[in-house]
Amino acid sequence: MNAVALDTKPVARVSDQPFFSVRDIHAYYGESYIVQGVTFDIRHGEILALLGRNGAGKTSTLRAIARLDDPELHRGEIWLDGQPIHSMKSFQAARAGIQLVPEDRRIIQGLTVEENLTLAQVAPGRGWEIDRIYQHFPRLAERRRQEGTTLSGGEQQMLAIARALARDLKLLLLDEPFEGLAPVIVHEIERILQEIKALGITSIIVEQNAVAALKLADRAVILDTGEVAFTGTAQEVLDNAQLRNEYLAI
Amino acid sequence: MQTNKNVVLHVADVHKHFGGLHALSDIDLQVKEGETHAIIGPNGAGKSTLLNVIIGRLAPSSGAVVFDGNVLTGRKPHEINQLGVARVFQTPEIFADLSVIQNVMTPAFAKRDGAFKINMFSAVENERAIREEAEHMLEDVGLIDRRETHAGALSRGDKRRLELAMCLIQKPRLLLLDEPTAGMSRHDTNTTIELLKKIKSRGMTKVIIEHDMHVVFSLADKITVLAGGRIIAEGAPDEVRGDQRVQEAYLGGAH
Amino acid sequence: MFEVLFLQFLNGLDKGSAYALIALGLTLVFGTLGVVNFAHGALFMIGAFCAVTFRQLLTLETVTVDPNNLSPWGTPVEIRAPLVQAWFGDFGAILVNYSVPLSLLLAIPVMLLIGIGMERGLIKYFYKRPHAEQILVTFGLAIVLGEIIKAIFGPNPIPQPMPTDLRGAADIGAWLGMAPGVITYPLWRLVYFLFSAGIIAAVFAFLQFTTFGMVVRAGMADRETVGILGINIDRRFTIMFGIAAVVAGMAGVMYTPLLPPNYTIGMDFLVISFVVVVVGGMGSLPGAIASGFLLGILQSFASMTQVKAIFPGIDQIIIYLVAVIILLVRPRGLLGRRGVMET
Amino acid sequence: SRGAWAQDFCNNPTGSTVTFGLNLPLTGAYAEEGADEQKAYELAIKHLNGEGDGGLLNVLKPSALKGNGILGKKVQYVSSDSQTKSDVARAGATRMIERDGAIMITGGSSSGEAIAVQSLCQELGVIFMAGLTHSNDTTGKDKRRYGFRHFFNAYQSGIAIAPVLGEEYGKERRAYHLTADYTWGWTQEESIKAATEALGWQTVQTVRTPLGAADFSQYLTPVLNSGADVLILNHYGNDMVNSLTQAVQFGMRDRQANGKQFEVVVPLFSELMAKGAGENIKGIFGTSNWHWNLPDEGSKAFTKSFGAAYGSPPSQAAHTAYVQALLYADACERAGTFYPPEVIKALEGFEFDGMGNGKTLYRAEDHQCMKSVLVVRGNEKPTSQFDVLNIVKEIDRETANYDPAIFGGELGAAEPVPQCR
Amino acid sequence: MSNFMSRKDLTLFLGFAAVVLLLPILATPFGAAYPDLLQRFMIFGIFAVGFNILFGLTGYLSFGHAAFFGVGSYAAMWSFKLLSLNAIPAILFAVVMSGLFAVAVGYVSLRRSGIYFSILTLAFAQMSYNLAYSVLTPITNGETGLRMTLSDPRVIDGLFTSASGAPVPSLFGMSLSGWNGFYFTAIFLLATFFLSMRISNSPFGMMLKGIKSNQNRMNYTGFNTRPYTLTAFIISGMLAGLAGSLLVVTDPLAGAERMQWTASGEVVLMTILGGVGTLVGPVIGAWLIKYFENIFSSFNDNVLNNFYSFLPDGLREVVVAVSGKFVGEGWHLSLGLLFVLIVVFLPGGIMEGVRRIGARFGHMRKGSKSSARVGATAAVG
Ligand SMILES: Nc1ncnc2c1ncn2[C@@H]1O[C@H](COP(=O)(O)OP(=O)(O)OP(=O)(O)O)[C@@H](O)[C@H]1O
Ligand SMILES: Nc1ncnc2c1ncn2[C@@H]1O[C@H](COP(=O)(O)OP(=O)(O)OP(=O)(O)O)[C@@H](O)[C@H]1O
Ligand SMILES: [Mg+2]
Ligand SMILES: [Mg+2]
Repeated sequence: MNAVALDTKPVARVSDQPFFSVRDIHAYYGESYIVQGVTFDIRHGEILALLGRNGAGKTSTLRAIARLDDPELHRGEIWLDGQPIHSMKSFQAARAGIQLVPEDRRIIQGLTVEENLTLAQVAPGRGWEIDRIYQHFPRLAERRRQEGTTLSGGEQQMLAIARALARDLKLLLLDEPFEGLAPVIVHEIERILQEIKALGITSIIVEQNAVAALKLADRAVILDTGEVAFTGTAQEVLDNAQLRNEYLAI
Repeated sequence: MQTNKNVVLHVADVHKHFGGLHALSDIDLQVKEGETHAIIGPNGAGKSTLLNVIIGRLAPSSGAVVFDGNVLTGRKPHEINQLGVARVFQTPEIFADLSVIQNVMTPAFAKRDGAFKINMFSAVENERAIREEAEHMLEDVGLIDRRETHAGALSRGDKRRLELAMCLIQKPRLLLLDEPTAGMSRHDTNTTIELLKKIKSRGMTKVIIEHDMHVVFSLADKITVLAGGRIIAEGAPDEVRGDQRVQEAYLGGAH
Repeated sequence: MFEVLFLQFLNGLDKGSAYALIALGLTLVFGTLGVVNFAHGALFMIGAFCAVTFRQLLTLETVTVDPNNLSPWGTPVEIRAPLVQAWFGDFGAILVNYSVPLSLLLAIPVMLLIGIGMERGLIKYFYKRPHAEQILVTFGLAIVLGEIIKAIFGPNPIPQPMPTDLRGAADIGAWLGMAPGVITYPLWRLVYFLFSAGIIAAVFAFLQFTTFGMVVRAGMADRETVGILGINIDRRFTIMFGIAAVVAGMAGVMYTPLLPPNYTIGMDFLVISFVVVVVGGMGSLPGAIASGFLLGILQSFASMTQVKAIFPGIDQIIIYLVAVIILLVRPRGLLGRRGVMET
Repeated sequence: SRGAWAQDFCNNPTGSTVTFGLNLPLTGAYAEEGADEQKAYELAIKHLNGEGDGGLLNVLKPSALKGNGILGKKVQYVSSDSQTKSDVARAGATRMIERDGAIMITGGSSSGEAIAVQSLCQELGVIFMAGLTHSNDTTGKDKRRYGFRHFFNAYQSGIAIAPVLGEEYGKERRAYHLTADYTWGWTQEESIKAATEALGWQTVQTVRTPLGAADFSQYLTPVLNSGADVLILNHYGNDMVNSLTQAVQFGMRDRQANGKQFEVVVPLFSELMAKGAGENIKGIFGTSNWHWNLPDEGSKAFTKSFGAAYGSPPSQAAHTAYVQALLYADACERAGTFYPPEVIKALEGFEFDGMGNGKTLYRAEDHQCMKSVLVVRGNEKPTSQFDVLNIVKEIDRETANYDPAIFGGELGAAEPVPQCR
Repeated sequence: MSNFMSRKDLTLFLGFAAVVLLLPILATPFGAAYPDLLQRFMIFGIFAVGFNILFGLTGYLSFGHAAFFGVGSYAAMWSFKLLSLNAIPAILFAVVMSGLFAVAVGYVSLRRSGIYFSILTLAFAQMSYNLAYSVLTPITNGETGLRMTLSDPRVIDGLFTSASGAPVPSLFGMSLSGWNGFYFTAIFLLATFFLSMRISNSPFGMMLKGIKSNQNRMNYTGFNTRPYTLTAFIISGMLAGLAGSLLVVTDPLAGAERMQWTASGEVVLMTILGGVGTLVGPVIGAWLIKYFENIFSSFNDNVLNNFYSFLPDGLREVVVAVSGKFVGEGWHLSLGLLFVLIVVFLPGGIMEGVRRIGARFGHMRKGSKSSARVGATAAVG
């Protein structure tokens, strides 16, 4: 499955030891070499903004972290809270506490809104109860019997996030959570993410709406053609004009 | 304002409901020649549904859609397209198994040869005119260097730009855009805006759904605001921006 | 006339239950997991040969030759003494007598192993592959399995007598208070009918009333996302495949008294079971079962001389004719789900 | 002299060997028949080459065979899998003729195959010695100058079985036919119908069943209340095995109808089919071309050398295959050449004895062997797994005889010999 | 030429033609160099290439193409019986008839897609087969198959000559059995190959690929997809009919089995084995399967004994016994294994395997980033 040997010996957690760290990962779609040695750390409870142009490799990086089949991870290590994610399959990574909210939401066809949520609670590791979710997303409550794929774009986005919250998560990966959302909803989601942050859930957020992302984030990583072009605090990015218009055009 | 211009698209009091849910209620909408008409509104307001009704993907429960004298309701999608209506979908619809350039050439053939033509004995690589046209198109959307890539392998944003190119190459008289810049990098969003402006100058009529206010206000001549399947406001950008209901229903205080 | 119609209806039910049972197994992997499994017939056949093997074990004999007494073809005459009877006496005789139903005990574990082995060893790698390649690999597998059986048991059919108590016909007419001997129907076919009804109900309950069914459906719609949600979908698929194999195998076992099995028996049922599943609608258990019965009953009535007198040869094509009509009237068969193998 | 036509015919053997082409169903439902035929041919070739115990070479009368091959050339064979399909059978035969230089084609397990290959051989100018084929057409409306059949046919089954049925079941019977819906089935139904009606039986109903209809229940139930008291199954191979098995399950054999015991008849079946039907064949009447426990010298000799070689008695398919091979070889010896027209002449009207069915005539008019036919019955208490049939009666050649004209057909010309390459 | 055929295509076509025409020599070491088999190579090559136009390009998997093959055979045979022994009218008649049949079946079946389409085509084929075998016997001569007889009218021939000797198909008097037959069929294979090459490189072909990839998008792009799919269906149906007619031209018998589902399945397997959607693949698949059927099945024990004669007796018996399981009556086994091995080790079929190996070498030369056509998007579904 993956090139890295399984390594189960628990790593003692020192306080300043990063909660989550990606060490020089290289990932391929079949022949094509896409993620070319990405490295970064996140401390517990932080939000990291992962930015970059279209095709920079953001989604691929998230997919690699979530241990999906492709892109295939050929080299590098991924550690979450002392667990060797790099030696897991996607379902194991999920049980270890990684939750990906994929870029096109991936609501499951043929299942109602509610089934989509219960599905998330089948595997061990429950998060929010469904009622609590409905409190936060009344619109989903209204549509609980509707087939998930017939929801409007924004509703689908909410469902996708809700689905992640339904699991007991340590690291939340958000791929363009604001895409296609009305400003009101954007605010709503921002609020939810603030809450999540308050709950001390560590997150990585990929977003084209860099301003919104950087408002939330503590730190930022900018990717360019599969490599890290910049690592630093969110503030540094906002301050560094040259950086902004080179990679973000803002 | 271009009030003197004649109406090309008329959505004549359309209703659409799914079971109990009223996705659209008495929508009456007129789009004028050469105008860029933006439809905004909260998620689930019914915007995509409206486009689906116009393009013939969904049949309205009542009411009709008239495009420049022709009733569109009840027509097949390909007929509607042949009348000169093209659409960019909210989730990109492309030919995942074809190369990027082929993706753009295909619609060009539809434009040139019509809905059905058996031309077996000309080789694609010798269709110079169409190929060059397609390449220009790809330059405009900035995908030229991915010409030969297998379209399924594009990133999300690139797929959007590809789909945009596929519609533009047909030079439709009416172009329907469902969130064309969603997920596009700011940089590409700006180029897309420029591109759409350029087309506007060529007099193409556009209906555009967008959540990105920056895009909306830099393109739209007229804005219709949907909420809960009804039109709650309509007018020039400034009027709409001012409108109280729009503020809370949609913009939510910001901007 | 009435009794004729009634008998044909019984035949319909009986045939229907046979089709439904075979289709049930197929629809688990084909309708639900979306694997075009041409090896399903082979599974049915292996089941049948579990019954054969079981009986052959029970009827093992000690062979002693008597050299000074030659058979007409010159080989010494063989004196055979059955073992099981020798050891268990009457009980042994009972075992032999009930070998067919008893061989279910052998078939279930064997089929489970074969099913799981097949899935883990081969099919697993083909979920994501184009259907074309699934066809090729499963068809190849079917041939190989058939040839192996042929190598072991030879190409000739091997009769499997049913338990003596279940031979002969039940006088259903008498039960319903008609004149005796008017409506009689073979006991074993009734047994078969009840048996399949039982299995169908069991599988049905398992998939409809547990989350398992939902999870598998979800997994088929989008394996990746189900994985993201922490579910080990591969294991579920394996289990599905195991169940399918067991169902197919049991159908095979119970069918042997009606149809002496040989290594081609699987292929004979393959086409029909595909038709049944698709007419029922992809991904729908109830659909598969309904269409099984529908086709069975129609086939029975179409075979009546009165009907054939009007439409010559109708019984040759009825199944396919009905299939065409249904698929034209209902785009996804009787109860098909949207988007399952429609492209 | 005969040297004149030295080169100008298909696959004229020039070397020290001559090749037979065996066209056998090695796969599919008839694979066991095929295997049995192949054994028989291998045995025959051994014997022709003077190896083994000589088998029937010693008993064939008259015989020109010398046990040194044919015309001094060692016999060898090539084989092909006919899959019991006409197309494939023809492809195989063509290969053996075009590529492997077969001088003669033989084998097969269905009339469809036999007729298809026989007409091919006519076109290519190669002699075809049919194996197992029972349809009247093979030597009737589809007969060919280059094709010869030793096996008996449906018409003779009828002639043979009718009197026995008359004795056993009486003249007051009402018969119900289930017939495989293709040419062979029809000819058999026709023949048996004619023969039984001549006895005074009535035919209640004749129903056509699809080939390979695994489950016959829907055809069997109407029999129960049809007023018939005999069920005649014109099925072969697995169709027969299944329909008989299921008929018995429907209680056909332990019911009364019209105050008589209900009976089932299977006009043609082989040992292999009998094995497949197991219990259910017991007491069932049918006909056979030959059976290993015939008392005559030829049958004994053949059974012995076959058993010695393969440890089991030969089936009727094996027997007919073996005999056909010998008869061809003998004809070549007598003709003194492999030149087909001469060999045909030698076979036509050839009368011989010692091959198991008493005095036998290869009839010139239709290339059908005229010989005795067996009426057999499923053995009630078999002593071994091979002992499934008992011979009830041997119908002699005169009785089994019929006028070749009744089936029409044309043999066509032997010359000019078509050139196969 | 070049205005509608690129240099690359030209070389491919010439290469293919060379191989086909040299088969009588190239096939010798494999024991396949005799007219009948090579004729079948050509005929089933045509069948598979035609099938690939529907399945490979348009993505519609028909499970009933044998029906068109059969119709072609019967039609040609009737033309031999009623009109003339000349092959040309027979072939034309066959192609027209199977074309008409394809219009009917295609028009109905193409209302559905995916597996539903497959089963519809299967149903039509099975009906044709069952009826041809039984009640249609007056037309098809059922089990025994349709053949020519001396007594057939043959009106056209009657005008010129009086028939003498066994009737055999001919081309204006030239016999078409043996090697003539091979070259005759070879010409048709080359023509078919050329056609399919043209189609897949033409805009029309691109539309078909578009339909395969995303039919929905095609509609919103302004294409009326139905006529496209129907055209593809008819073309492949007619080619199947052509193949069927050629089979009776070279081997004048039309049997019903060639319409059975197994025959439909065979052409599907041929195409997949060689590589769906590739140009040469289907031909290779067809050749491979026919080779197994005709040659592997012919290796009986004495052939093997000669083959292994160099081995010491004891060992030879063992070797013969073992390899005997895979040839002769065991040839099915090796065919089954072949299927499994090919699809496990050469995903995408033989041609795809060849392509990959080619790509591998390409890499070694320029180890740069290449965008191989892989990825979830393409694979899922
Ligand atoms: N399935 C695939 N097969 C091959 N290449 C792929 C595949 N998916 C993505 N790629 C390539 O990988 C590169 C990175 O893609 P990715 O989706 O990670 O970019 P991204 O940063 O998410 O862009 P966007 O902001 O548009 O979503 C792109 O060049 C894309 O073409
Ligand atoms: N097929 C359907 N069945 C039932 N309800 C539907 C269906 N399609 C859409 N809806 C409902 O209709 C409403 C309008 O959906 P629509 O997709 O038009 O919203 P939208 O304005 O495009 O939102 P967004 O901006 O998020 O895309 C939504 O509440 C959605 O749930
Ligand atoms: Mg992305
Ligand atoms: Mg929308």
